[in-house]
Parts: sequence; C-alpha cells; structure tokens
Amino acid sequence: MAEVSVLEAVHETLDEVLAADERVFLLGEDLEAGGVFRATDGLSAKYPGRVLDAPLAESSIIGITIGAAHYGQRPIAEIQFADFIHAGFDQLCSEASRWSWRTRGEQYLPMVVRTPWGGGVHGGQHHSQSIEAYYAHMPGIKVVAPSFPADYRSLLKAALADPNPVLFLEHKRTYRLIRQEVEGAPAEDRIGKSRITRRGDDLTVFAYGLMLHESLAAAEELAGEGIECTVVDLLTLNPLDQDTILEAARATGKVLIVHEDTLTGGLGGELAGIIAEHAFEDLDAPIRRLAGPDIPPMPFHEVMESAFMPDRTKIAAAARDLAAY
Amino acid sequence: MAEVSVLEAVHETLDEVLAADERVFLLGEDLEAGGVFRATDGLSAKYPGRVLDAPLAESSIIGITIGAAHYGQRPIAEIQFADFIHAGFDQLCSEASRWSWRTRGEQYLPMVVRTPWGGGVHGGQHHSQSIEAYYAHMPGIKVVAPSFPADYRSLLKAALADPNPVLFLEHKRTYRLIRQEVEGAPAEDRIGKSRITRRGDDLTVFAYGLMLHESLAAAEELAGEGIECTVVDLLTLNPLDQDTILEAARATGKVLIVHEDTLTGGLGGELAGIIAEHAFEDLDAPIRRLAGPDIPPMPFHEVMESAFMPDRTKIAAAARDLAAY
Amino acid sequence: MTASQTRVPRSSEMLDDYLLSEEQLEAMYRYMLLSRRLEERMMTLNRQGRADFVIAGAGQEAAQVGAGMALKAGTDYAAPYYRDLGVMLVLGMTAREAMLNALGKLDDPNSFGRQMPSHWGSAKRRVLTQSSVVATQLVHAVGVALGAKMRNDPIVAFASCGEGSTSRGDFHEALNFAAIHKLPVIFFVENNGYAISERTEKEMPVPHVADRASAYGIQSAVVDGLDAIAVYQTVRPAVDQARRGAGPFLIEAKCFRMWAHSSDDDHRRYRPREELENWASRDPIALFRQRVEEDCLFPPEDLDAIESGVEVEVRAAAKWALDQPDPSPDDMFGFVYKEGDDG
Amino acid sequence: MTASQTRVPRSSEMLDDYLLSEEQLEAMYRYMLLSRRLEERMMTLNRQGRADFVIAGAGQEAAQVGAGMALKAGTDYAAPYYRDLGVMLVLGMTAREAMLNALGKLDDPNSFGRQMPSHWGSAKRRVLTQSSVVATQLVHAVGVALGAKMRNDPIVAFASCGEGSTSRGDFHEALNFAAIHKLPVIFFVENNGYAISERTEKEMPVPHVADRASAYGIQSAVVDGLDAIAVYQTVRPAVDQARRGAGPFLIEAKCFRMWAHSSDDDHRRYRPREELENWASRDPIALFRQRVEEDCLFPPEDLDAIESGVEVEVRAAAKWALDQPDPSPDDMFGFVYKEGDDG
Ligand SMILES: Cc1ncc(C[n+]2csc(CCOP(=O)(O)OP(=O)(O)O)c2C)c(N)n1
Ligand SMILES: Cc1ncc(C[n+]2csc(CCOP(=O)(O)OP(=O)(O)O)c2C)c(N)n1
Ligand SMILES: [Mg+2]
Ligand SMILES: [Mg+2]
Repeated sequence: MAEVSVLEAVHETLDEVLAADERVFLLGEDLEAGGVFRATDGLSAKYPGRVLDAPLAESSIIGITIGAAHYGQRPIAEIQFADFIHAGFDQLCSEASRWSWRTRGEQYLPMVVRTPWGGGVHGGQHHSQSIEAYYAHMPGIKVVAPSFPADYRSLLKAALADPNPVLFLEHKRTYRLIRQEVEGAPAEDRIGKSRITRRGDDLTVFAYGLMLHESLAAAEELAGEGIECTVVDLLTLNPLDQDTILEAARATGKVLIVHEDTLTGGLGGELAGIIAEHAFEDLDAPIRRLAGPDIPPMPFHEVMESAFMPDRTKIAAAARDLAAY
Repeated sequence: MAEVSVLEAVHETLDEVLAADERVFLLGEDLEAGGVFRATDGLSAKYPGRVLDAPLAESSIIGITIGAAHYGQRPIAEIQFADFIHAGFDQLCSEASRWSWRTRGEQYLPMVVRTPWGGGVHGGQHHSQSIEAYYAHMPGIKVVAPSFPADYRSLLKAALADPNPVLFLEHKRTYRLIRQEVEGAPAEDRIGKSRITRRGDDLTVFAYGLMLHESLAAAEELAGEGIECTVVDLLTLNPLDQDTILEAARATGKVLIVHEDTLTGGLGGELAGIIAEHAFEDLDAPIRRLAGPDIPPMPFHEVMESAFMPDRTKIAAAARDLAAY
Repeated sequence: MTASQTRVPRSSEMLDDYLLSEEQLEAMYRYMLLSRRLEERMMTLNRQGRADFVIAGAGQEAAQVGAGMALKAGTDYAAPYYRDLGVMLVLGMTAREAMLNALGKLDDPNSFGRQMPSHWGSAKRRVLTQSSVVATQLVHAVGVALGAKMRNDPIVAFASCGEGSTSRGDFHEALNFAAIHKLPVIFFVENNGYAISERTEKEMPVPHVADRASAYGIQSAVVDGLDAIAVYQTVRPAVDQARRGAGPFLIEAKCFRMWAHSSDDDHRRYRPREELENWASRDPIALFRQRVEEDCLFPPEDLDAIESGVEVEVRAAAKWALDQPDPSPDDMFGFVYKEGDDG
Repeated sequence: MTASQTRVPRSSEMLDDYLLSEEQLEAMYRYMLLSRRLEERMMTLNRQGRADFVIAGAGQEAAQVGAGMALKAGTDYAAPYYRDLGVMLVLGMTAREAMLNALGKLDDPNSFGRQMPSHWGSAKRRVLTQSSVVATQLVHAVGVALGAKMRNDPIVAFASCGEGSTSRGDFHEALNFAAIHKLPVIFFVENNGYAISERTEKEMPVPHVADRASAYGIQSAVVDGLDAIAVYQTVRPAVDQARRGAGPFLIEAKCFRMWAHSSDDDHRRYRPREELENWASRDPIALFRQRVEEDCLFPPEDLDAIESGVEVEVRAAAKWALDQPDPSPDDMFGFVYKEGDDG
C-alpha cells in the first residue's frame, strides 16, 4: 500500500463523506478552486452544488454552518487559516457551543469546522497561530487535533458523525511532511480519546500536531541515550481524556508538556492543573512545560520562527533535564 | 470618610480622568444616558462631546478605540457586558495585542476596554460570563480584575496611563455590593502586581473579583475553626505576578485556586501550571481548583445559578479538606 | 428611500389574495391582546419579586402578529428576537408556556430555566434557539435557508431584530450571503426608534433600515408597524415570493416601544415625556380594534368576549405556572454535548 | 449605480484645480514603475528561494499611486492593505526599505522581520501597522479620524482594501460609524475582480462596491483604476471634501490583478487564459506612458530615463538589502508591551 500524507488523508475523507451522505456539503473560501492547500481539489466538479465558495466573512461562515446544521444538513466549514477564525469567535462561543445545552438537547448542531493551524511555514502572525486553548475552554465545543494520517481519516469521519460542533484542527506544516502507511495503522475513531503512542519508564511527554512528531523524534533520540519516554498523542483537546492523561502521568511520575502555542494560558496549563490535582502523589518532579514564548505568535523571519517553535532538540534537552531530576 | 462602592469608585475615577486629560474620551453603548449600570452617569453633560454613544457593534467599538489610541487620544471603551466582547475578539487578538510587538514599540495603543463581568445577577448565558482566560492567553494585552473599590480607582488610572491595551474587568455583582472606606486602604497602582491580602499558615487561596470576597469570608470562617489561610488577590491576570504567586504558594505548601469561570481551560490551570513547575518542591498537597462546572456559563434560574457559582461555603469546604490533607 | 427599494406591489388584485378572513382577523386581535396581557402580568410578577427579568414587545404587537401570521407555522423556520412574544404566540406558544418561560421554570420549553426569559426556542415549532447576542440569529436563518435550498424544501426562514442590531457586522454578512445565493429569508426589522437609550440617529446614518437593502440589491419595504393588517399584507407576499425562489426580502416595520427597554431599565432618564404621551393614542391594539369596529367587521361584544377570554387565560396561566416546579441544582447538568450520533 | 451614488463633480473648473503638474506626472510614472520593478525583482528572489513570500500590486499601480498622491504625505494617516506597495512608495518608502521588507530583514522599518512582507506600518509616515486580517484596518482608520475630529486636526484617514474584503462585518461597521459621525475617512477599494480565486459575484450581489455607499448615505465614486490620472482626479477632491468636514467617501477603483494572488498561488487553476491575455494590453503603466506620449507631455527620452533610473535603483536596492543583517533569534523578544508610560 502507498503512504498517505495528512493532506491526502483529509482530501480523500472529504471525498468519501461527500459521496456517502447527500446532506454533507463544504463551505469556505476558495473551496471551488480546490482550496489554498488543495484539500478540496476536484471536489466541486465531482459534487456539484455541494462545495460552496463563501464570501470572505468568517463570522457568517460559522453562523451559516450553524443554521445549516440546525436545519439538518451536515456542513463542513473551512476557515482558510485558523488565524482568521477569530472573527467567528462570537458565533462559536455564544452560539454553537451552547445550542444543545440551552435546549436540553432538543436542538443540536452536527457541524464541523476544519482549519489549518500551526507554525513552521514562514506565515508570520496570521498564518501560524495555535488557537486550541481558546476552544478547549468552551464546554459544548469539541476540539480534535490529530497527528497521523490514519487518525485524520477516522477522526474526521467521527467529527462528521458527531451531533456536536467539532473544531477539526489540521496542522498545516504536517500536510505534506507527515506520511503514513495507513492500512493497519492504529486509528482512533472516538472523539475524546488520547493515545499512548510510545511507552517508556522515565518520563511522559504530552503533545499533539507537529509537536507530537517532534516529541517522538526526541524520544527516539533519547532512547539511544537510555532515557525511555512515554509519549501521549492527545488527539482530542476538548473534552480531554483525563483517564489516559492521568494514567500516563502516573506511569512515570515525570511530565513534560509540549505545545507550540504560547506558554501562558495555553493548553499546557490545564494539563498541568489536572495532573497536579489528581496525580499529585505520583509526581516525582516539577511538571515541565515547553511551549512558544509569550510573544504574539509568530515571528515571520525563519531565524526567529525556529527560535519560537519547540522542536526535537529542545524537547530532548528538556526531557534530559527532567529525567535527571 | 464615607464608604465608596465599586460602582462609585469607577464612576468617580472616570470623572477624574476626563477632567485631568482632554485626550480621554469614553465610547460605548448607552453611555450618554449614563450606561446600563450608571457608571457614566452625568458625565456626558459634564464633558460634552467626550462621552460617545456607539452603535451596537462591538467589533467596531474595539477597532475604533484602537484607531483613536493610535492617533493619540486616550480612549476608554465600554463593552456593555463582557459577554458581548466576543465579536471584538478578532480586533483584540489580531490587532490590539500585537500593535507594539509588530512595530517594535514604534506604534502602541494607550487604550482601555472596561467591561462588567461575572455572575450572580440572574443574567443567564450572556450577562454572567467570565472572559478573563481568553485574554490572559494573549501576550500584549493586559488584564486587570480588581476586587476592592480602592484598587478600582488606582488601577483604572494605571490602566489609562499604560501605553498598552488594558482590559479592565469590573465584577458586576460587586458594583453595589462591595463598599470600602478608601482613604488609607491599600491601593495597588501598578498593573502586574498581586497582593497577599491575608496571611495564614495552613493554605493559600488565589482569587479575584467576587470570588476574592467570598474567599476572604471563607477564611474568616475558617479562622474560627483554627484554619489559617493566606489569601491572594490576583488583581492583574495578564501578565501574572509570578513572584507573588510563587511566594504565597510556597509559604503554605497547599494551594486552592478559586474562580467562577468554568474549570477546564480557566485561569486556574495556568496558575496550577506555574506552581506545579516552579514551587513543586514546596507543595504538600495536590493543587486544588474550585471553579464553575464545565457547562456553558451560566444558568439563569437562581437555583442553578447558585449551584454553578463557587461561594464562601464551597470555598470553606474545599479549604477544610485541603487543610486536612 | 432610494430608488432600488420597492414597496410590495399593492394592486387590488394582489391585495385580494392577501385579504384576511374573519377568523384571521379575530386571531390577530386575540394574539395581540394575549401578548400584551401576558407581558403586563409578567411585569406585575417582576415588581412583586416573583419574576427576575422581563423584556417586552408592548407596542410592537401589530408588527409581530402581522408578520407571524404571514408564515406557515410549523413549516417555516423562525429566528425571532427577544421582544417577539407576539411571533411566538402565533407560532403556537401557549400562555402557560410563556409564563413558564417568564419564571425560568423547569418545564419552560424554550430553555428549561437555563436561559433568561424571552430567549425563544422550540424544535417542534421550528424556532431556533436564541441567545442574547443581537443579530447572530440573522446569520443562522441564512444557514437554514441555504440548507433548505439545497434540499429543494420550500420553506422560508424568518429572522427578526431591532433596528439597532442592524449596526452589527453579522447583519451585513447575513444579507450579503442571502442575496448572493438568493435564499428564502425574510429579514424583519422592528424599528422602535431606540436601542435601549440610543435613538436611531446614533445607530445609523440613513433614515430607514430599508435603505440598507440596496447594498445587497434585494427588495425591501417599509411598513407601518402599528397596523397589523398592513404588516401582514406586506410580509405575506414577500414570504410567498421568497418561497418561490425570488430571494431575500428586507422589511422594516416602524414601531414604538411603549415601555422601558426591560424591567431593569428606567426610560424616563432618556425619553421625553411628550414622546410617550403622543404615542399613547397610537396603541396598535386599540388602533386595530377601532378599525375593525369602524369597518363593522365585528360587533363590539365579540371583541369584548375576546378580551375577557384573554384575561381569564392569562390569569389562569400565571397562577398555574407559579406552581410548577423550579429547576433543582442538578438540572444545570447534561446536554453540554448532545449524546448519540447525529442520525 | 444607484441614484444616491455620485461621481465627483467633473466640471472643467474643478478639474483645473486637480490638474497635475509636470513634476507630478513624472513622479506618478516613476512610482508606478518603481512599484512594478520592485515586485518583479521580489518575485525573482522568491523563485530563487531568497524571499519566502511575495504578494504584489502588479496591475493596480495606477490606482495606488493615483490615490496615494491625493494624500498629504506625512500629514494624512493611511491604513493601506498588502497590495499597496504603490501607496507606500508615494508616502515615502524607499526602494531599499521595500526590499528589506520583502526579505524580512532586521532593519525593515515596517515590522523588523516580525511580520510577513507587505504588512505595512510606519509611525513617521503615519501608516498604521497592518495585519493579514482583511478589513480590520478600515475600522482603525475610522478611529483615527474620530480622534482627529475631536482635536480639530485637519487630517484625512485613508483606508484601502480589496473588493472581497468588503464582505466582512468590519466593512459595514466602519462605514456606518464614519457616516454617523461624518468623519474624514476615504475608503478606497481596489476591485481587481478576485478574492484569491473567487470572482466578485461570489462575494457580493451588486455589480459595484460603490453601490454599498447608499446603505450609509455617503458619497461614492467608481473610477477606472487603470488610469492613474483619473484616480487622482477622483480621490483628490474626495480627500479635500473630507478634510473640510463633508464626511466619508467610498471610492471603488476598477483594477486588474496581473499576477496570481501571491507567490504561493497558481492562478491558472481558476483564471481563463484569455482573461489574462485580454488584459495584457491594458497594463496601467503602459497606458500611462502611451497617454503622456500621445499628449506630448514628455519626450520619450525622459520617460526612458525614468525607466532606466528605476531599474538601476531596484537592482541596487535588492543587492544592498540582501547584504543587510537578518534578525537573530533574540530579536523576537521585546516590545510585547510598550514600556514606560504613555506620555
Ligand atoms: C452584541 C450585543 N451587544 C449588546 C447587547 C445589549 N443590548 C441588549 S438589547 C440592546 C439594544 C437593541 O436595540 P434594537 O436592536 O433596536 O432592539 P430593541 O431592543 O429596540 O427592540 C442592547 C444594546 C446585546 N444584547 N448584544
Ligand atoms: C479575515 C481573513 N480571511 C481570510 C484571509 C485570507 N485571504 C488573504 S487575501 C484574501 C482575498 C482578499 O481579496 P480582496 O479583498 O478582493 O483583495 P485582493 O487580494 O484581491 O486585492 C483572502 C481570502 C485573510 N487574509 N483574512
Ligand atoms: Mg430598537
Ligand atoms: Mg480582489
């Protein structure tokens, strides 16, 4: 079997779900021409009238998706870059996240919002951001951020089958970078589950997206030095899989949390909070966070950009320190 | 000297700063008639042309404030309820927070956005929210949330003197509830400082806004039982006063963080993360968080509303447990 | 009004199609009255400390009931705003339900005590759940209409708001998209001259909300919102046109807010007394009664009977609702996420 | 165009006031050419792997330079958008600075390598720092104008964007506020027919962006964006009017995007070849040269001299800029918050 890239996984899954269910449609900027990352290439010709170019207006892209999902369609919105979702914050926070709760489930929104996030592409402030922490703080929204192509496939389908608004985060740097032989590969199809991707006794690394791959690379390197890491692919960022998180933290007693989002207020704080409350007695060292520094993300010039981003070298260094604690 | 309520403190400070500096003006909904909470009562007559009613459009209220501050005025925007700031998220996150950074300080924004936040007023979903965690995650924005009238006065002035965008959070339940003899009262006038309001050896409680008052009341009650609490009034939520936070955490080794915002992704996670990383060796117990439950905030009916909100009783109970750990 | 704005054609032929039957006129009167009496009772409950919050449509009943009656209840989708008790009654909400809602009771079908009163929602009546954030619902209605158009489902989506709410970006984005895709959406703006304390001139630089339609090349109309029949005769053809694929329609009903913004507001602070006095003679419900009486459509006794019927109903509904269960603390949990798969 | 839209009066008298001097015409040509040659060089650097990203105004130079020259450089405030290299040059940016910006160099005065290229900003030239988020800058310009009006400062705030960007809520909110307060803002829309791959009809239901002015009761104009002189003669009186307190003005320049959206885009995927071929004969710079030559305003040698001067300048600027220092890792720190107090 051929390997599949993250982008191919997304593309073929969109193709499949459009074929499988007439209610599915795509709405976003430049989708008819294939999308700026080519994730919808060829789909508008193949599914006439079901791949819609939206005007350049993110609040309405989200809001119209809400209305169409309420009506009974299965819309998949695309926000061209996660950085531009901010204008839709109100529609997601005030409306989508609460539709079910405020009607005790009588009304609900089977909708997906896909968006490319993350840095490492020389995209500067507005084409590189991590937005997950904002939405991981909204009860009622599910946030999914896979790392491997096989999970992209299964979780995008799960997102579509879910009767709740799902923010589906696609790390843009991995679109073409990460490839996987998907047949036989582990594929999580339940939203809300994290996966222990690698087991080791010395410390536990939590990551997602590009950072998961960097963490695995660091773990590989450290193994050569005799330091064995457990690596957790979080997969779902809201709601968090507290059981797996605690199990993995307890297993080693040393925790390193990695994200490229800025440190303060990032998801790492919540993970640390959960662990420091519920796995305190098993901790053998300070909970360490490795994250983007607290500057407006992200600098453009590649020298500063790579200084901003955590990577395998920085992860390995932090892990070494922690292992030695 | 007469006591002053939080609302009076805000009102008289606005009056003072309007009088002191011609560049200061107020922009927001219904301000000319005095504002829905009466915070601008009489000011439009007293300062003609400097208290402006804005159209009902929050993105532009923030965006125009940005432009006016850039120009050199000293605008103070009011968002009628914090819950309605979400449409201005993009302007705050993508623009205001980065103005200085992306020009290396050549351009900057001496602007203040005031907004009433918090629950306990039967305001339901959209008149009760805690929004601080979103903005505490934005490097470049300062977030201030005082608890006592004297601090409201000094920190509102400090916010106006600050060359950066300051989100000034006024807990609406405390507007008339909390009164203080302000002469001689401690008044923090530096943004970025937290205050240890009470010292005790058994555990440390972190809080802000209404919850600070509830925490102090709980501490009072616990003192009667022989449990002595250190209580920290955070005052500034971004950037956090890491030194004071760590000092207070280390002093007792037991930490209880209280906020009415929903638990997951709330500011408590970040505080726990800081403490679990930098004060780990001094911790004697799990870091405990007491917060609103993970449901879309906040239920309307008072029975559910009070079940949602932490209060002195719940704080005292959690503190007792922690003290006994 | 600019050239691109049109009133709905009013040829006599056309009007014939939209004449109201005796039953409809009766219903119109009944709904308006029911709305008013319910709100009066809610205000009383508020002053008695038994209802936390009231936001009312008093003065706007003719607009609401006239517009609501132009819809196919149970078929068309509605995203009404907080003042639209009149619309909700036409769409089937009962007096009892309205009272449950006003009291935040557990059985309130709108939000089960989870939201503030007047935040409507009903799956079975096709009313989208509403938040307090004004104008977001306009965009949702567009989404509903888009879905329906994709499925060739001949429904219309009705969305209403106040004139102040048209200042928000979401208004622009909603009309823009609906116009590009020629979607069956009726944007119904109840212009009561105020956004809380702000007069219209603080909110917009043009005299009529309907002037905004030209930016989207869509049809618009201005109608006297104190005249329920005129409202119906304006909205109904717009609904029919939209249903036939003619695209969205923006209708502005010139209304009057009789009371303060809400039970938390005191409008004497910002409204001249004469304004309220001048308008008092133009209560839309009284005007309706006067007109049907003058036209001898109903004997006064019939109208009196409606009035006393409504009064009995409202009193009974309030009494009943007060005895219904309040939510318990645990009722706040559940349904954060909808369980199961989407079907 | 609707009735409420007016072209700027074009009486011969009026035109006289806005006739361009020889120096100005020369400058116009020079700026347009400089913009084009700079962008061509940037594209080459991009293909050589030496510039990460280029987003260009090629084809829109006449609109940009014509509009830019209508402003008082250093006095008026500008919030231009990413394509507006032409505006920036008129406002004083040098070829060297443009190259520093394109290369993300430490000394780029726009953002010191912190932002992507073409995200303009200059305190001393009164250019507001720009993000990638389209249309936000329109609101900022309104804020500047509000501040200036409060201080009786006779400046004008100029804000530009593409036609696609007018779909966003911020466009509506900006024009609405500016119109209510009659603020001196020039909203300048460079309509190049595309928002990345989306044609105008996907973005808006009316033929002209200028049609949107009627929703705000403000003046508007449509101008041939390939004709720098016409653009100047349209924008200049609007600027003067605004400066005198007549309120905001919406100007739509009909333009043509000669290249793909950016260096990351391949427009052959969505643009018919003939479209590009048809337009090739309408390069605004060539048109300008043709016109001034036909009118015998300049001997061809003068124009040739300008051309070769620009070429030398661009080559030298690129060479120089490539040798300038890159940021070091630590240059990302600092200025998250402005230090000191506001003064
Ligand atoms: C986005 C947002 N901002 C502010 C408010 C607070 N608020 C509630 S109603 C209202 C005025 C609305 O005026 P209008 O749209 O004219 O409707 P009316 O109440 O007059 O019927 C305001 C400002 C809100 N609900 N939503
Ligand atoms: C809010 C936002 N959404 C999406 C984008 C991505 N994007 C960049 S330019 C562009 C098209 C802009 O089109 P238009 O306004 O016509 O300007 P043009 O590029 O044609 O000059 C888009 C969608 C963005 N920058 N900002
Ligand atoms: Mg109104
Ligand atoms: Mg364009």
